[in-house]
Amino acid sequence: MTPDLSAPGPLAESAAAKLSLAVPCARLSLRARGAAVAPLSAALGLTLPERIGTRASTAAGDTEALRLGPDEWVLHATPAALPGLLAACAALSPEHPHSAVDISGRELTLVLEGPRAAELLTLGMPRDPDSIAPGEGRRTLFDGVSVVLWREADTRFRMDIWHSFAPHLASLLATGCAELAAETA
Amino acid sequence: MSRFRVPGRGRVNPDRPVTFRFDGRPVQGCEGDTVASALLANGIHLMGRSFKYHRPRGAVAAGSEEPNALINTRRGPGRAEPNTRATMQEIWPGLEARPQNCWPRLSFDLGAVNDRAYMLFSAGFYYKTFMWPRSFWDKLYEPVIRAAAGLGVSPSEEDPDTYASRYLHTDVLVVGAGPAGLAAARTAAEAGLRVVLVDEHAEAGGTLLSEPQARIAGLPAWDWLTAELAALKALGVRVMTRTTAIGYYHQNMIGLCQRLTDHLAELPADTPRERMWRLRAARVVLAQGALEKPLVFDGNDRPGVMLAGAAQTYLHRFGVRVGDRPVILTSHDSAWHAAFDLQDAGAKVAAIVDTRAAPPAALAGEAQARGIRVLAGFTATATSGRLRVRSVRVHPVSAGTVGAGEEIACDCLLMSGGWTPSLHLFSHTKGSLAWDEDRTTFLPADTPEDCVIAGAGRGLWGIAATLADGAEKGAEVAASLGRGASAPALPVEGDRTGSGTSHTELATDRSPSRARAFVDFQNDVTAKDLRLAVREGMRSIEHVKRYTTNGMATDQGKMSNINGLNIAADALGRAQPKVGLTTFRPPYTPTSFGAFAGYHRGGHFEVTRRTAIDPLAEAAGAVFEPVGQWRRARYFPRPGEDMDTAVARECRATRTAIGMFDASTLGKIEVVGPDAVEFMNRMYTNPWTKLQPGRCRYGLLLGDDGFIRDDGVIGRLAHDRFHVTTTTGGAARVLNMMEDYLQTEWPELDVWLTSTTEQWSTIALNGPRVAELLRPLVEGVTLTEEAFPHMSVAECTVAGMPARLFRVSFTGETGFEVNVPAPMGPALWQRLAEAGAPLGLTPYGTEAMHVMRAEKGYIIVGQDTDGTVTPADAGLTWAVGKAKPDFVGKRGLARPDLTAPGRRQLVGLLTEDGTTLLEEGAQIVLDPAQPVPMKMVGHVTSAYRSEAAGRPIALALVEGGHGRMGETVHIPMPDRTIAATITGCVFHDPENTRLKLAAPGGDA
Amino acid sequence: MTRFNAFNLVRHALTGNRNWTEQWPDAEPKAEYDVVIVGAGGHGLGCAYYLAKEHGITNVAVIDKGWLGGGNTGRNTTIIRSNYLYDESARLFDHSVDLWEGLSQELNYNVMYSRRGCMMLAHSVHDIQSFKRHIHANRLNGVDNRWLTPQEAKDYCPPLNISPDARYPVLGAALQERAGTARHDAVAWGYARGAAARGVDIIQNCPVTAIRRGPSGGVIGVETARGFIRAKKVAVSASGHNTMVMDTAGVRLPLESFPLQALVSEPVKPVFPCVVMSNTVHAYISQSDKGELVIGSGTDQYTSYSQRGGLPLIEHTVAAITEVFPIFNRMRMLRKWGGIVDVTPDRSAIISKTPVQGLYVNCGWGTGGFKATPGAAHTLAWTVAKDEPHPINAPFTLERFRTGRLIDEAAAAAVAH
Amino acid sequence: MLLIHCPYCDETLPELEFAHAGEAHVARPENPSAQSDAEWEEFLFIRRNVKGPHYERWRHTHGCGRFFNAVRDTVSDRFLATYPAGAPRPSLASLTGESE
Repeated sequence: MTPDLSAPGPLAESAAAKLSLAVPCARLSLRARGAAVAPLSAALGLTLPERIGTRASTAAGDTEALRLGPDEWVLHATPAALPGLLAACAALSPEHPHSAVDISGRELTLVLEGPRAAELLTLGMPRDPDSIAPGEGRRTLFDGVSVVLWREADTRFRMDIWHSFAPHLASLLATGCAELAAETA
Repeated sequence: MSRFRVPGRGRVNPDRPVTFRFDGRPVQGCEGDTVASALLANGIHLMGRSFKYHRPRGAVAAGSEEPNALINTRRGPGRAEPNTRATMQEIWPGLEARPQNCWPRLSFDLGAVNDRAYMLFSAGFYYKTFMWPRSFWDKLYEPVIRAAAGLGVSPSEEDPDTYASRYLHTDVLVVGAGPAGLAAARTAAEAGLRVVLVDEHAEAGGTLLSEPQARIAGLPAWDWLTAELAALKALGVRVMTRTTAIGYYHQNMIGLCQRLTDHLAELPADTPRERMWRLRAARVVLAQGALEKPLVFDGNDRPGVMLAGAAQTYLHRFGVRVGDRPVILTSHDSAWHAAFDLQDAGAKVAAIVDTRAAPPAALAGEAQARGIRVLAGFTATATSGRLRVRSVRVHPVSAGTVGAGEEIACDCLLMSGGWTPSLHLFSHTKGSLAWDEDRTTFLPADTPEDCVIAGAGRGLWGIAATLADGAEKGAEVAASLGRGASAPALPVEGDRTGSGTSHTELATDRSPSRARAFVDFQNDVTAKDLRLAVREGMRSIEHVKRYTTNGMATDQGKMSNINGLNIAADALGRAQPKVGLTTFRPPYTPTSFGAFAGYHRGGHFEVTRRTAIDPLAEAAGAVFEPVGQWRRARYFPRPGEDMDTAVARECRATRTAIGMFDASTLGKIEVVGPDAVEFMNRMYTNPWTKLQPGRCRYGLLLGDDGFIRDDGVIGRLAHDRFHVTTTTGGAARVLNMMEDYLQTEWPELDVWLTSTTEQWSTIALNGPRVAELLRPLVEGVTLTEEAFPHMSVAECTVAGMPARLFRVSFTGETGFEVNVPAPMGPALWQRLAEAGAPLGLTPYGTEAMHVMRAEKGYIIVGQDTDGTVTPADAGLTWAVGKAKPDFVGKRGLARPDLTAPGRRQLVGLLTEDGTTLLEEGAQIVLDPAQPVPMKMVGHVTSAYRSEAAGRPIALALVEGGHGRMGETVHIPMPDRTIAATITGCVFHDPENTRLKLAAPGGDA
Repeated sequence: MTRFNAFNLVRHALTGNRNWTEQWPDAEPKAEYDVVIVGAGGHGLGCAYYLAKEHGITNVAVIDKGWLGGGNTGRNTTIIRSNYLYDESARLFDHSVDLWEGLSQELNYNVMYSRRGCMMLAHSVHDIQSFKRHIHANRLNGVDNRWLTPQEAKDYCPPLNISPDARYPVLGAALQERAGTARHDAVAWGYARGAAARGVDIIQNCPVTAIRRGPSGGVIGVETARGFIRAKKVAVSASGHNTMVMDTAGVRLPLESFPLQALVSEPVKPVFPCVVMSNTVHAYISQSDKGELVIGSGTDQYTSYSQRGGLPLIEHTVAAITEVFPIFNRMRMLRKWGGIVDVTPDRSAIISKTPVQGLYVNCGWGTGGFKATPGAAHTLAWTVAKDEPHPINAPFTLERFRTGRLIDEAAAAAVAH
Repeated sequence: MLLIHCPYCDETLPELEFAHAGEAHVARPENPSAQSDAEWEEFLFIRRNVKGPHYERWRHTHGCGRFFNAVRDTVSDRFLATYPAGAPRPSLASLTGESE
């Protein structure tokens, strides 16, 4: 049961959970530390969050940053916003050392939602889904693969996956949608 | 109604008869029965045969500790499994249960001839014989031994069922849903904690299911149980039945195997057969209860000889009277109640034989009131009956002397040697045990895990005591998690507490060496086997276990360990705690492989990574090969082509027109930051400082031991930005290694690493007409030799797509690699294919890539190197920046043996007949006439048929190879020896003229 | 020592097996020995046996902190093979196989050496190249090993799945017919009995707490839980615990100790005729005389002496087995256990003199020590007796880690031992 | 499966997110070329292989990506402490609560 990931839209759905492929977005890996962080925040128009796992958005809402590590953020943005973000970063070099790398092509995002979406994650995620509060996110593991998980709400998650791993994970998640539904039935 | 079913008893549903097959015949039971209870209801005790002596056996227990009643269960094609416990398998209409380890049939088994010669098959007999003549072991003895061993028959078909796994996090896990577990779960849940309660049986309740006479908090036990389960549900407790805690792993991780369909007649959709839960609990309460010990005496293994507690369970839980004329043989009070209950259920108890001289008067009084004969201070020395016990021989014992025997007729013999806590899971934690002299058993002591034991598992007895202890432990656990909890005492009426004594073998008047007193039923280990082991110098309990196989049967010693220990300790003349218990190992009960594998089967066994372009290759009929986690197109056969033909065509097209290759799997790392060049200087052997933005260089990566780890072309995009490529298989490893050095050794460097392997689809275009193809498609770079020479990189657009264009070649032809954002890869591939078609563009796979790179002498790390090759060995000294003060591997390279003469060096090899293709891996010698073992001087690392060279070519690592140019070496093959000449590594266009870019409009 | 044979078996059976005697006495330590061997596993006991039998050195004690054979000797998957790539390894392991073949008769103890053949599965082009390199090198070294097509592999081992659609299809296999398995405990017991009969003291439950060196720097004995024992020579063969023991003599080793897990299924009738190893999917399997499928797992990622090991690794190993042998999916795991293996950087062992006069070490066997038991014991005894290495173990020095002359089986072939 | 506290994420997480990375505090020498063969051997290969509290490195591979240090008892496999790379090694006495 390998879902077709060629176009955005629903992939699997049951009474327990629904799985869909999100519309593509622009993605940026941003790395910096110390004194460079504040200027980057200013340039990007959002306050780069301080605690690993927390998020911040621009006022316009077209860009959102999630802190993944002590010197690492991932930014999701509308495709239109990306050139501006890259340019804003580039303008800060070399005075404010950092690394901004476009990774828009690297990943896709699956959306997991529904009453048992959190439980769906337990098919492959060793950590406790409840340790990620709504509005937060983490890089973690799903079925042996590194993913970035964004918890949008109690019952809604986004999962960023490198392309080549996506069919494998989507297939397990689709299996899980059906299995969870059969379990409640 | 079956003959032994007791109306009004049990929790089975007599209105729902269920028919299944056993030993080829239909058997009727009720919904709620196990195979064992249904067979017993029909008076069938003979259920299996033992391992070594093939002795007839019946169920001795009623739970997962059953060693004897093992059956093959099946549900149509592919769904069969050996060694299923008849005591745990629930029946459903159509279930087929077959006996095992017998031929021609269960009731007449020729293998039982072993039983006649039992004296020969004493413990360890096989170590002492079967040695002569030597060749007979392989041909005769071992095959015979093997055929006799084993129990059931392995499945022979693929399993059509699915399996699942989950992670689960909770505050408290309670293992065992008997009174202690129920009370612990209730208390913890009321304190507001997340609680999971698991039980291996189909129903929660544990011992309560076998003790309906009790009243708890004023309610009959079963009503209280119903109410309690409802209360737990209301509190949000997750109660999981048919769920076995199989293993206790580090830091309160417990493996739970939940059986979902084996009890169902119809398999529901989307439902796995079993699910493995990897549960992590802040605290664990082990409330697994206690196991009843058999008594050890001659003939204690006949069908119909059973644990008294099991008989109670069959009566109360399943409504089955295990016999009409039972004899009770016990050293513990608990078995007396079995006698009473069976008598009340219509059996005629022939006698209660208690080994104790003075059992409690109250019990004796009750027996008297029921008219049951009591023999106190007696022993049993033998039983009779071939397929079912017919009588037991009992004797008074006074002052150690066994008096005259009496044969008592019976149709079942219910024994109890007392109870011992179930220590298995606790033992998995590496917890220590403390010897309890009163109970003659080990009790749990300290454990490194956050775990408590409640109830009978720590030696408590009776419903009131275990309920109270469970509640107390629940409160204790809650308190340790910062929650207050109250543990109300529940009044219990009709409770059955008791005590007993422990024995080694029961006293006998027969020669002990003739007694067949079984300790491990399944493995046919007798008490005298244990004593023989000790006599032969096996002093450690582990030696005794391994020498006799006591405790190594599929019940994992649940029935045999403590009796075995008591007997071994007695034989050794040492106290039990000085002898110690063998370690219990996971899983708690045998657990199907499928449950461990979970989802990881077939196509989902491991991830198969595919590039964005992969579907196009598949559509083009490519043949793929696995490379690490990836699958890559190996060649693109046209109808009728084999690999050699296809590869030759792909090479020819590339060398004469254009070849197109999906190189997306190459690892890519973006190295960015002001210190990027310094970092590159430290990591790679090459110097990077002078590499200008827009230029590329071949980079070589060593380990600090000096050996080659990886290589790849590296482009400098900007002063502070490098586009590093790695081998396909090395991508993750190289990035991890770089991060390690950066974070740990050089944290001061302002540089960051980002994996961009999957950011880009990478299409390699090689061939004399490639410029013709690309010039119309590329914007932002002028594709001339001057403006964009070999080893250049630029950011531009290709076919309107944003691209990083590299001028590199791994074939020796004019070459480009176009990187576009991964999702655009397929569009670019198609566009190039269309635009290139008139120019002769041909897709090629990894095999043609390998041929063409070998023709140019380019190495493949991992094929031409193997982790013991230095840059000098590989002829790559030019890539080592000798002037640099340091780089990873520089010091390693200076070690004596890495600079010593005679190292194996990479050279070319041409077979002297000009036609023979060498085999990769073939070994090279200088003197083909020498005898075996030969002195080998190297091996062939790569070998291909080469049209470009006009003959087969090969690369090889040869001792001192660089100094042997032109010499002849020999490759001895099984059928002949091949002579080859050592050459340089470049077989095609040594002057690199073909790398040049044809001028626009010029001839290709 | 009562000879073990069918005649005596019958004779003792007729007397109720009451007259068998101890296979080895439980010795009290003497004040002094010519040689003290630390570690009563197969290697240590075998060394004592060969010291007594072949070198006439019988004033020997083998001392163990626990019971004999209780370390990796009793915790492995009993695979025996010698199809190693490098000449040095092939010679050492083939020497071992030579000794295995006659070991039951040599020791008058049936160690059940079962010549079942060992098949190593190739799942990729890289595997094919690597295994062919092994096969050719083995052939020229006189070591049996040959290539099988997938169908030939299936004919040799019928449960094998050779579907080309498998996630890791079987592309062929390297078969060493001379390889096999043996009964692990019997090896330790057989050597113990043979050594004891020749005068060797076997001292169990006596931890060695330190190696003592004299004023000249050479070894003078060992400190134990039962006091100081003087010794002219000390050989250390304590597998997972080698580092601690050698530390006390001031000799630091290039070792790390990892947990290694293995498991068995419930016993079934003969279904699996050989040994199969797959390094790509990380699994190896055989069937014991008792009928259990014996399955080896890999090492956990962290160093440890806990002998526990994690669930994920077992899940992976079992998944790998059912991937290659799908018919076993409904078989059940009976028991899994853990050992501690000491691993060198090049995954080859060290059988060597040390910088300390009179101190010898046998270590670093990683996951492959059982198969080497007779060969390691035999060459270690030679090294101890003559104070110089046997030609076969001469390359397995401590010094190679300094000079870089490694015997890198792992790097060379990506083959787990 | 162990539970590991990542000092950067300040979360205690399952071992599967982490990769073991060998003994800690084995610093690469400042000037490797000045090292003797024996010193270089020591750096490359000689390890303490402690039975008991062991200073070691882990990487939170499937998390924040950082290498960090830990003290783990190799007998019980329990972590006594984890701390960022570059931080000084905590004394055993402070971790085990024993005075030396």
